[in-house]
This record gives sequence, C-alpha cells and structure tokens, in this order.
Amino acid sequence: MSETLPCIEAFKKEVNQWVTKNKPAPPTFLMPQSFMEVGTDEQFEYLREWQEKVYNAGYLGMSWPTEYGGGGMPEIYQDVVNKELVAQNTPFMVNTLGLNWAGPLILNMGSDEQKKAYIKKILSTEEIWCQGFSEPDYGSDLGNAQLKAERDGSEFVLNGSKIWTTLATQAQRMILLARTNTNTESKYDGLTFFLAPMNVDGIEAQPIKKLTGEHGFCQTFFNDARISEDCIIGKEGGGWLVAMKTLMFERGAEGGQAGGHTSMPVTVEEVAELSKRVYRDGKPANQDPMVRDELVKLLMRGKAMSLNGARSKIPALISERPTSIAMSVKMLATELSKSIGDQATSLQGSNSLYFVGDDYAVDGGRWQRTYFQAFSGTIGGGTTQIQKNIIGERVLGLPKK
Amino acid sequence: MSETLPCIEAFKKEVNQWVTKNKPAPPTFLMPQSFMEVGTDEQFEYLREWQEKVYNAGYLGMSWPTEYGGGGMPEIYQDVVNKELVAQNTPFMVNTLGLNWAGPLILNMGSDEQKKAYIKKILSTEEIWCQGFSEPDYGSDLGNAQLKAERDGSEFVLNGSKIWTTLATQAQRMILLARTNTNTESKYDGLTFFLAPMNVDGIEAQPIKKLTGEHGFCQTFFNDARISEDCIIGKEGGGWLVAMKTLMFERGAEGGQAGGHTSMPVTVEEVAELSKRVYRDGKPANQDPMVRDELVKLLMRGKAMSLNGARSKIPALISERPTSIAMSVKMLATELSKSIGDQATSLQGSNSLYFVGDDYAVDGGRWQRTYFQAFSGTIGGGTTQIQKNIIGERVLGLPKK
Amino acid sequence: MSENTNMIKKAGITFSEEQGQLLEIAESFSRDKAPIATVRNLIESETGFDKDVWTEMVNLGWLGIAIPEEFGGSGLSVAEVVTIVEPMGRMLLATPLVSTTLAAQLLLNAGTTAQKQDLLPRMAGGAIAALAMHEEHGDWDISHVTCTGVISGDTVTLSGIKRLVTDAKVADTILATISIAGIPSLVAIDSGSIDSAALQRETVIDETRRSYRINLDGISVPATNIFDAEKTAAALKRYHLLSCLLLSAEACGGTAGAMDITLNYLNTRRTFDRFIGSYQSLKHTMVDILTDLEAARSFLYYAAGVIDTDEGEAAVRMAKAQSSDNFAYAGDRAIQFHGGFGFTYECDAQLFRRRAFWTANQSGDAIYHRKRLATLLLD
Amino acid sequence: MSENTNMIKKAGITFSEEQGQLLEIAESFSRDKAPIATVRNLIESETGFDKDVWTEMVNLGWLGIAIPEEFGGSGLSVAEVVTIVEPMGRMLLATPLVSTTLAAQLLLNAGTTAQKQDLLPRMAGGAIAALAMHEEHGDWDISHVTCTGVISGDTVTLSGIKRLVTDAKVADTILATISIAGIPSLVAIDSGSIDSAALQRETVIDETRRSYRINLDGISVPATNIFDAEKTAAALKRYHLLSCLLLSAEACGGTAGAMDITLNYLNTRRTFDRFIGSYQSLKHTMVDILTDLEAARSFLYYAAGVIDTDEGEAAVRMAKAQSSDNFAYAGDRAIQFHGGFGFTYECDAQLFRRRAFWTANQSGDAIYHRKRLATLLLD
Repeated sequence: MSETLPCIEAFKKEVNQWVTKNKPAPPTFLMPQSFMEVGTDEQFEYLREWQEKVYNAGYLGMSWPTEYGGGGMPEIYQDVVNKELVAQNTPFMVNTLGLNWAGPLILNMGSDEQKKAYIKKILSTEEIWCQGFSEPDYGSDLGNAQLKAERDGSEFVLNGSKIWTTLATQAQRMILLARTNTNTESKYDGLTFFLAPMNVDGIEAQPIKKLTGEHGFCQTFFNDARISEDCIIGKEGGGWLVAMKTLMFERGAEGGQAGGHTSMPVTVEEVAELSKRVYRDGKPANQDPMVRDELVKLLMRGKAMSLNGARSKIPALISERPTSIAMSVKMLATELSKSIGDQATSLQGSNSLYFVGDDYAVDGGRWQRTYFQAFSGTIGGGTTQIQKNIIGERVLGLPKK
Repeated sequence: MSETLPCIEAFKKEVNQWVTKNKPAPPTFLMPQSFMEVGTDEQFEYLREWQEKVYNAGYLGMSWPTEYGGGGMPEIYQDVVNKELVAQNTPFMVNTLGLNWAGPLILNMGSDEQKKAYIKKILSTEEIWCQGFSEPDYGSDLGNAQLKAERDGSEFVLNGSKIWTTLATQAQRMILLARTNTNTESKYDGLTFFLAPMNVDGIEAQPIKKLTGEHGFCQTFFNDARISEDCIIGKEGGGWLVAMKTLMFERGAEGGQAGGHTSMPVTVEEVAELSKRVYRDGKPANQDPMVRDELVKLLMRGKAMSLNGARSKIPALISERPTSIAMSVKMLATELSKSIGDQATSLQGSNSLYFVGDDYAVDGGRWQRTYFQAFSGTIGGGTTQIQKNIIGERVLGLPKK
Repeated sequence: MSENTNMIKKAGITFSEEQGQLLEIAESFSRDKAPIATVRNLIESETGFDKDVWTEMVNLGWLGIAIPEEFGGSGLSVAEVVTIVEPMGRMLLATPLVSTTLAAQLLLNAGTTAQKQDLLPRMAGGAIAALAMHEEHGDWDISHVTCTGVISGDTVTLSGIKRLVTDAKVADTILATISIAGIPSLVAIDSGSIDSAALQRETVIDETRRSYRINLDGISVPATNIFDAEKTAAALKRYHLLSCLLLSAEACGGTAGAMDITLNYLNTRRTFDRFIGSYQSLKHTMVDILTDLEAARSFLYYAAGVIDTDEGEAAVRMAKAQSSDNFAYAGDRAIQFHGGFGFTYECDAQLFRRRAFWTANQSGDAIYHRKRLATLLLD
Repeated sequence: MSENTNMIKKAGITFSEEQGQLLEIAESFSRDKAPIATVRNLIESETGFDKDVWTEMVNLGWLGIAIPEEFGGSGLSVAEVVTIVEPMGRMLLATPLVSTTLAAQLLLNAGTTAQKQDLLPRMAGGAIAALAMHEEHGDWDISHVTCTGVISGDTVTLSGIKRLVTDAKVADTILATISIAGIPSLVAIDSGSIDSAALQRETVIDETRRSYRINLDGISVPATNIFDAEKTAAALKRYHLLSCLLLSAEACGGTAGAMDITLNYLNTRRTFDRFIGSYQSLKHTMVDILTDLEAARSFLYYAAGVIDTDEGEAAVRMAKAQSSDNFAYAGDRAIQFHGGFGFTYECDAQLFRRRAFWTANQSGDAIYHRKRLATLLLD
C-alpha cells in the first residue's frame, strides 16, 4: 500500500483485479453461510487461508491503526474492498468474531498492551477468537451469567461453562463474561469481562452437533482454569458495560469493524431464480399458480425489509415509533431466512427429500440446510417469541404484566 | 295428532305434505340466521307466527308431556319433523331460548306449578323467553354475577343489569342468575336462579345496536324491580347448579329440547356454490387458482368438523384425549363462520362493497353480515383466546401459571 | 448464536421536503377535523362530509397539489397527495379528495386541451369530481366496460348503469368509462345533465362513504366531452395504479387507526386483575400488525416515489397487496380484542373493519395484485 | 351471545373391530420396540431397522393384513394397516412395512396370477419389497416415467436411473415403473439381478430411512415379470392414493410424537420462574397443532374407510394435504420451542421435523393435493 492515498477510482480497479486474480477456487464442500456454520477443519482451513491472503494484500483492517497492524487509511477504502468481495462472491472472513466484535472492542476500550498483543493477530488469523457469553441454563439472559471467576492473587480461577462458543475448538482467544463477585446488590455489578486465552489447563471446548448434523458450535468447560488479571478489559466488576458495548459492535450499531464480508446470506431472489430451474408437478416450479403466490409473498417480505432499511433513514417516516423497524429487524430477518429455506426446499418435488451430502441434492442441499440453520437466528439472541414481547412492550407500550 | 301412534313412514309423508303446504312465503327482509339476529318487529312477527303455526299443527314439543301442552310422543317423531323443517329450509323457531334452555330446565327441575305456568306458553309463543346471564363488566365470567337480588319478605328486589339479553324487548320471561347473598365463602354459593317476569316496574330492556347496524341484543336494567320468591327455580343460593344445568341444555350436552330447528347456518358448501355465480377478475370466481385453493381450505375445515363429530362417537379413536374434539367445537365452528363470511364476501370483486339493504348486494348482503355476525360466536361464551387457554390447560395439560 | 442472514440492502425511497411538510400538516388537520364523534355524526348526514372542512382543504391548496401550475395547481405530484391521504385514512376522514385528485390525473393524462383548461382549474379550486368506473360485473379491470356511448353528430348518447360512484350527488363533473364503438373511452359528464331520478344512493359496507348508481340511459353529452382516444388506454392504466396507491395510503392510515383504538383498549381494560394487553396472544398479534404496517408503509412511500418509473407497477401492487390484507386483519382483531363491546355498533372497531373491506375490494384485492406481481417478478 | 352457527353434520367414519384391536396392539408394540434411544441407534445402523422387530411384526401377521387369505394373508384391508402405521409413525419406528404393503397392493391390482402366487405369500411371510417410482425429474406423478424397458424375446432389458428407492438393499423384490413402448408399465425385479455397484445409498433428509438410487442399465428381467398391462394404469392410480393414505397415517402419528416431546418440555422447563408452557404464545400454538391433528385424524380414518369408493380420492387427498402441513408445523414448532437445545442434534425435535419433510414431499405436498381437490370439489 502506497504512503500517499491512491485515488478511489484507481483503487477500485486495483481491488477488482486483485480479487479476480486471487479469489480461491470453489470448494468441494458446501460453503457455510457464516462463521457459525464452520464445522470441519477443511472448511476452517480454506477460509482461514483466504482471510490471511486478503490481509497480506493489505485489504483487511485498512482503517485500523498502523501501529497495531492496520492500514491507517480512511474507511472508504475498506468499503470499496468489502463491496468487491461481496460482488465477486468470495468466501467470508472466518475470524468474524475477532474482526467485528473483539477487535473493535479492544481498540475502543483496551490498554495499549492489549492492542499490541491482539489486534494484528486478529487480522492475520494467527489468533482466532470465540465468545463466551451464553450459559446452558440461562440462554441469552446474560445478566445472569454464573461462570465463576475467583480472584487468587493476580490470577482468576474459572469454573463453569459457556455454550454456543462458536469456533472454540479452533480459537486461541475468547471474550468472556464471568462472575467475579456473587455478593453484589445488582447482579450486573458482579460481572467482569476477560480477554481469555484458550490454551490453558482446565479449559476444554467440546463441539456441539447441530440439528443439521454438522458441527459449528461448542460448549466450553472451565475447571479450575487459571488466567491472569491482565486479561481483564474495562474494570473488575465492570463487565456488564463492556458486554453491552460488545453487543453494539455485534449489531453494527457502532462502527470500527475490520472489514471483509462476514456472511453469505440467502436471498429471496435466489429462491425466485431456483423456481425456474426445479420442476414440480411436471413443470418448472415457477409456473404453478400457488407456488407463484407463495413466492410473491416471500419476495415481498424480502423487499419490505430492504425498504424498511431505506425508510428508517427518513426521520419524518419513522417519527411516531422511531425504534420500531430497528427492533424488529432481527426477528423478521431470521424468520425470513427460515421461510426461504422451507419454501426453496418445498419447490423441488420429490428431490426435496435429499440432504447435504448427496450428489443429487439440488444446490448441494443448501436450501434444506438453510431451513434448519435458520433456527439459530429464530432462537438465538432472544427467540422470536421473546422479541415479540419486547417489541410489544417497548415499541407499542403494552403492559408487561 | 291421533291417540294411537302413527307409523313412522306414514308420519314422514304427512309432515312433508304439511310443511310443503304451510311453510311461509320467503320474507322481504334478509332472513336472520338465528334468534340472536332478530332485530325488527317485522322479523319477529314473521317468525313468531311460524312457530305458532307449527305448534298448533302438533309439530313442536312433541315429546314434552301432554299435561303441560306437549305431545307426549317418542322423540323420534319430533326428529322426523326437525329434519323435514331443515330439509325444506323453513324459518327457525324464534322462541329458541324457551324451547331449548328454559323449557327443558323447567321440565327437569321446576315445580309442577312452574311447569303448568310456563311450558305451554313457550311452545305457543304466548311467552317469549330471554336470558340474563352475562353482565357488562364480567363478560362470560358467570360465577362473578353481581346483579343483586335482596330478599324483602316474600319478594326479591333486583338491582343491576344484564347484557346480551337477546329478544328482551319482545320477551315476557327471563331466566336470570342473580346474587342473593354477598357474604358467602365461595362466590358460587351466593347465586340464585329465577324465572323472572319482564313486565315489572323497574325492569327495562334497551336494544343494543350490533356492529352490523342491526338490533338483536339488549341490555336489561333492573332498578328496584320486585319479583316473587315463587320465581326461584332450584334453591335459594343454589343458582350456580341450575345455571350449569342450563348450559348443558344450551350446548345440547343434555337432551329434552322441544324441537324445531333453531338456526339457519351458513355452510362451506354454500360458499363453493356462490363461487360459481359471482365474477372476479373477469371470470367466475371458482376459476381463479388462488381462490380455488382458499375455497378448498375452507371446505376442508367444514368437512373436518363434521368428520370430527363422527369420529367422536368412536371411543377407540378419541381415547387419548376424549374431550379434545368436544371442547374445541365451539371455537372451530365460530371461527369457521367468520371465515365463511369473509371469504364469501371477498369472492365478489367490487360487488363485495355492498351491504345488507342494497338491492344489488349479492344474496342480499348475507355474506357481509355473516362475517360481522360471526363475532358473536368468536367473542361470546368465552372468546377464542379464552377457549385456547382452556383447551391448552384441560386437554393438553399445560400449566396455567 | 444470532446473526441476521439477510442483509438489509439499500433501496430507494425518495421523500421530498414538501411531503414532509404536508404529512405533518395533514396529521394535525385530520386529528382536529375528524375526532371520532364527528365521523359518526357525518355517517348520519346526507353528503357524508363537512363542506367547511372541504373548503379548508381547498384553501390549503390540497386539491391542486398534483395539478400543474398552468392549470391553477401547485405542480407537485401524487406522491405529495399520499402524505395527505394517509393521515386522513387514520382518522376515517372521508372527503372527495381522492376521487377529485384521480379525476384530475385522468384529465392530465388523456384530456383534451380544452377539457384541461376548463376542468382542471375548477378542480384545483374545489369543484368535486366523481368517477364512474364500476359496473354490474364487479370486475376490477376498468377497461372491461359495458356501458356504451353512441356518437351522433356533436353529441354522445350514453346508456347503461354505473355503480359505486362515490360522491356522485355532490360532484360537479363525473368522469365515466364508456364503450364507444367497442373501445373503452372516457367521457366527462356535467352533473347538471344527470336527472336526479337517475341517481340512486347505494347501501355500502363503509358507512362513511356516499355511493350511488347512475342510470346513464337517456343522458347525452357533447362529443367534445370525450377524452383523447389515443391517450385513454394508457391513462386508464395509470389511473389504476394511482387509485391503488391512494387506496394503499388510506389503508395504511386506517391500519394505524385501528391499532390506536385497540392499543388504547388493551392498555386500559383489565380482566382477572391484569391489563388484557399483557396477554401474549393479544400482544404478539399487535406486534404482527405493527410489523406488517411498517412493511406496508415502506411499500407505500417507495411506490409513491417510483410510480411513474419502470418499477412503478410492481411497487404499487406490493403496496396495495400488503396494505389491503393488513388493514383487514387489524380491523378484524380490533373487533375481536374489544370483546363484547367490539360486537356493538358503538365500538369504533367496526368502522375500521368496514373501511378495510372498502379499500381492499376496490381496484383489486391482495390475491389479484399478487397474481400480477408474479408475472412481473417471476417470468 | 354464543351459538355454533355451523352444525355438526353426520358423516361416515367406519372403524372395524379389527382396526380397534390392531390400533391398541400397535400402540404398545411401537412404544416397546422404539424408544427414542433405539431410534437413534438405528440411525447409525446399516439397514435402519431391527431385523428382530421385523420378524416379530411378520409373526404378528402385519405384513399379510391386506393380502387375501388365498395368498397367505388375513384378508383384511389397508384400513387395518393404517392403524399400525399411525402408532409406528408416532415413535419414528422405521420398517419396510409400508413399502411391502404397497407393493402387495400393486400386485393384487395388476399382477398376473403367476406373479401373485409367487410373490404375495412371500411378502405375507416377511419378504421385503421396495418401490422404484421416483426419477430425476422429481415429479410426483408416477406415470411420468423415463426409465425404459425394451422387450426382446423373453426378456426385458431395462435402462435409466431410479431414485429414492427405500430399503432397496434389503429388498427381495423391487417393483419399478418402466416405460415400455412409451407406456408406463410395472415390472418386478428380483434383487438378485441387481449388481451391488448399481445400488448407491443416498443421503436423505430423514435419517431413519435408507434410500438408494438404482442404475437399471444392463439389468434384464424375464418378460413374465411385467405386470398385466391392462390393469397397470388403474393400479398406479390406486397406488398413489394408498401411498398418500399410509403417508398420512405416518404424518398423523409423527405429529402426535412431535407434540409429545414438545408438551413434555413445556411442562418441565422453566424461565423466570414460570413453566414455559404457561406462556400463551406457546400454549395457543400447541392448541392449534392439536386441533389440526384432530382434523387430520378424522380425515385419515374417514379416508381409510372410503378409499375404494367414489369419495376415496377426495378423502385421501384431504388427509394428505392436512397431515402434511400439520406435521411440518408441529416439527418446526418443536424445534423452536425447545430453544437452544432445539438447535442441537441431541434434541429429538429435529428427528420429527426431518420425518415431516419426508412424508410431506412424497406423493405430493399439500398444495399439490389441494389443487386436485379443487377439481374434485369446485368444478
């Protein structure tokens, strides 16, 4: 990367050429849609190599500070790269958690030592990050985290377990919310946020087999695992604030992510396209009047979501309930993903009976998997049912009790 | 009616001929579907005359005892008549409440004086009956009835109001659930059931205009109205039991009704038939693929209800949850009625914009009215939402709290 | 374990400064002029609307919004009219604004110069126009015309019956579709030429409306009242979309209105010591209605901006399909959730449900529009 | 203010004494033989079912229920088989009983006397039969056949690929649809004539199933293995309905099974100190599933009784349409209502949802059957 900033148009061309030349050959496996679906070493390594390559070319963390391994350039350059990576349908960045959550968090709240220690390795894939938020018995009720971190001199002794710790078997680091004090008046005050190493005695990640039959999540167990107090980010007892900050990064409500694209979503348009090339009832599926009607409803749901996004930028058109669209995005998007998988599967006549792994499965069984995988969204991060409670109470002002 | 019982086949023929000859000419108004929809004097008189005629011919109350005005015959004769009345699409019996609720109740629990005083007049329409169960603030929570009946010597002084007192403006009598004691341990023990006269100072029925714009329900107000203790049926303080018995008659769970048919329901088959003679989108509605699919779903709901009824008579096929079908009938039937009205209306293209009263409304606006009228079923007698709670708890055993 | 797999893609909703201003004004205007008691009083009235309110709307320039300045209007577009119709719909404020606006657009698109010069300034000034598009067959396709006109010299003699002509009795001009020599045509009928016996009031599901059937038999109008034949087909097509757009605006407003009364009830009515709004089955349903309304409003303002582009037809049909079903559902639930009170005429829920039937079953319901969307999007 | 405006009309469900007995026996048999741990063990197994259980079923006479006594069966009907398949479906007990039963019916309806005498007694005695009806096009119409057979002298030489042949590997006989001289025909293939390389195991959505594709190229069978040509079309039509009937039985059972595990979870799992089953959004959904299941079971037992009458086709299609959608929904909600645990392979909810895909997408899904019902009921 040159010291003087290249002009944008020239840069676009440069990136286009680089991506065209360097993007990896299509894999032999069915590509995961996001880092949460990476279930085999083969998938992981394919994706890790690609991230490393992008970083080495100077196309990742372009707006992060140079002293920690970033590019020190205006964000617009990373935006150009991101767009091109999506446009050319390249694989997503596997260290999603490092690039989008942990990295921005450390840059925002971490000490200089922490920045030096972690940021560059996030970009280069030298250290993969995972997250330790949810616990088996408390779902997404983070404030109730029970994993214990007891101070012993300058160390903390960890006991308990975290669930949905994506990529924990591959990861070197975990952002970890733990309870350092069980006697606080408010349960939130007893929490501390750690940047924890994974390679420690007493920390063991165990893959969870998902309903698709694939791996991709873990449960991580802590048995008298000892980590240094240097791992704390923020203050001891101040973990709740850090966690909330992290969630802001997760949701994209706050900027500072390293770039690259992070998921390869399914879209309603792809289902419409699919309907032209699969047959049911003796004809291309898109010729059946009932299928057509169902597809139009699906296309409208997709279109409404993108239009909601556009409308939410026009204050006069969201003035009455300003948070309504934002608070329902997660629910609508995840339910839509499930419907996409369901409908796209059902289009295929008896061929819908195949699954990922069969040579003859339509699109490698992608649609069947999309359906099942979508439950991670309709359940995780607060189920659709909980979302409706929240929207009803906070947006519509309906009584809790 | 002859003293020796006629043979059934001959009787069928006799009834057929009588009904053919005597059934009234079609009215100029849109026929109400049940006694709950009778909103004008014209409608009432048309229907009352018909019931009187049927009774005078010996075709009503045929199995009720002769000493109180009935026919004293086996039930099968009344069944024959009922079938013929339905088959020839004759008007329903307007004194529904007397024939189906109050009459069987009095025959079952009333004193001989009460039977002598009331039964014959129920059949002949000399006395029309209404019911006073629900109250404005307590909906269908009958156990909470608050209308006060204070004893004063051999009289009771009534204060309060009852709602949904159908035909109260036409009625001479009311079956009335009132609170005679406010200090009982259980709220149920303070209730007494009266056979109350309506023509008493301090009782005033006020018609309620329904959402269709028609009348047909009333609210009845009681201001220091005095009735005799002779009006009690059952025991003072024993009203809850009598009320439950009455509901058994209402629901047809216990027999003894006087006969005649009591409503002219809309059926899914009629909607299918309608779809052939109304146009939408330039063609008969039954040729639109989407309309067809919606109609098939509707027909299936109707068919499922009738098949459920048949299946519920086969113990082996309802053994796991014996009350399931019975407890959901009300909910399913009333929701189906609403869907029938909604779909039948929507079939009609721009002609669906008409309403009852317009010469050009399809079928006199019957379908539009059916839709709105159906809310009496989805709301009254426990809303669909309450029904689901009850079914969830009692049939599926899900926890209340 | 959470990630939105469907990215929000950027998509274009344009919203002008004028739209913003008009929306705000129309919201407070509608609230002021149409409290529910007023709406109910107007149901009992002869014309169904308040002449003074109409005059105020005319004075605010609302009838001329989408009429070019040369014809006395302000030269904005129908997109600005949308911002007025939506708040009016919310308060069930019934006026001939929609029909007069649509009539002006028909004139602009297919009227002769003389017709435009004659009628448009009058409409901008508050002369009411009615639309006679519906016939006995009930078809939403307005090019399906059975009423006929026969030209003889300088006059056209009309025959047939038009139905569902709203505000015909107070209209200055009635624009009617007429088949002339087998071709769907448009003709302007001066209300003076219609005998009062030829006008018959209809009983319609939405009692805030005044609808009439017109017997055209024996009515003659000058042949110069016929619209430009070459432009008529295209004008009718655009009319259909504009009509759908404004009905969608009305439906979005109406959905919000039905929500308003329902939420108010859910937040005040108690059973078993709980506010009924705390029950999930009611709460979640209201959330479904909300998210559907958000979608409908997004379609609406998108369609308002692109109606005259390539995306226009699909955009408008999506708005109409979504808003029709939403409004019907919101109205249905409004009745149900009011319990016994909901079954009475006194409860306002029925007003919204009746209006929902009205808006859904004009110019095609959801099924009708989705069928055409399938052709646009899937073939 | 309550009255059912839709009377329950009497309608006919016939239910034989034998059905009652078999239903009871099959319920306890299925519970005994297929606890969920066993089901999961069998997923890991080669054949997907337990040979000993199969033998017990054979000994109970279940494979001969709908086979006439003259061919070694008990001479009852498929209606009695329904009462076995429903409880098996509830426990996800996978066996070749359905395919063997359907094969026997094909033989009865269109087999030659020699074929019947040869094969039916063996099937009644437990010889497994598989059905090769599906091809690459994915069409549910089994008369849409692209695999071909060419007769030359005494043999038919087959070619093409059959897909989704369940239990092909353990089958004694495979009945396949083959186009001979352009006409859909049926042929019995002795499993001995299929080279093991021609059989390829498939990965299917329902892991309790064993599905194979068969490459017919190079396989020859005696011409006497061809079914009676004159009876084949009718037999295939009846096969379609029988298949739908048994799939409906399986789906009804599966729906009940999905409900079982979900209700159990809702009654034991707590959040915020409440059993989650007390939340209305979950409770009401379970009630919807229940009432839909009641409808599906009514259709099922109605269809079982009338399948060979004029009402048969409509009855079966209603059963299939209703049960397919129900089961899918019950499975979907089973996963969702188990929360995070539902997302794991360890939770049994996914087993039911996978099975629901399997039953729904064989022999036509709900849309497919409703389309045909429209023709039967509306034209």
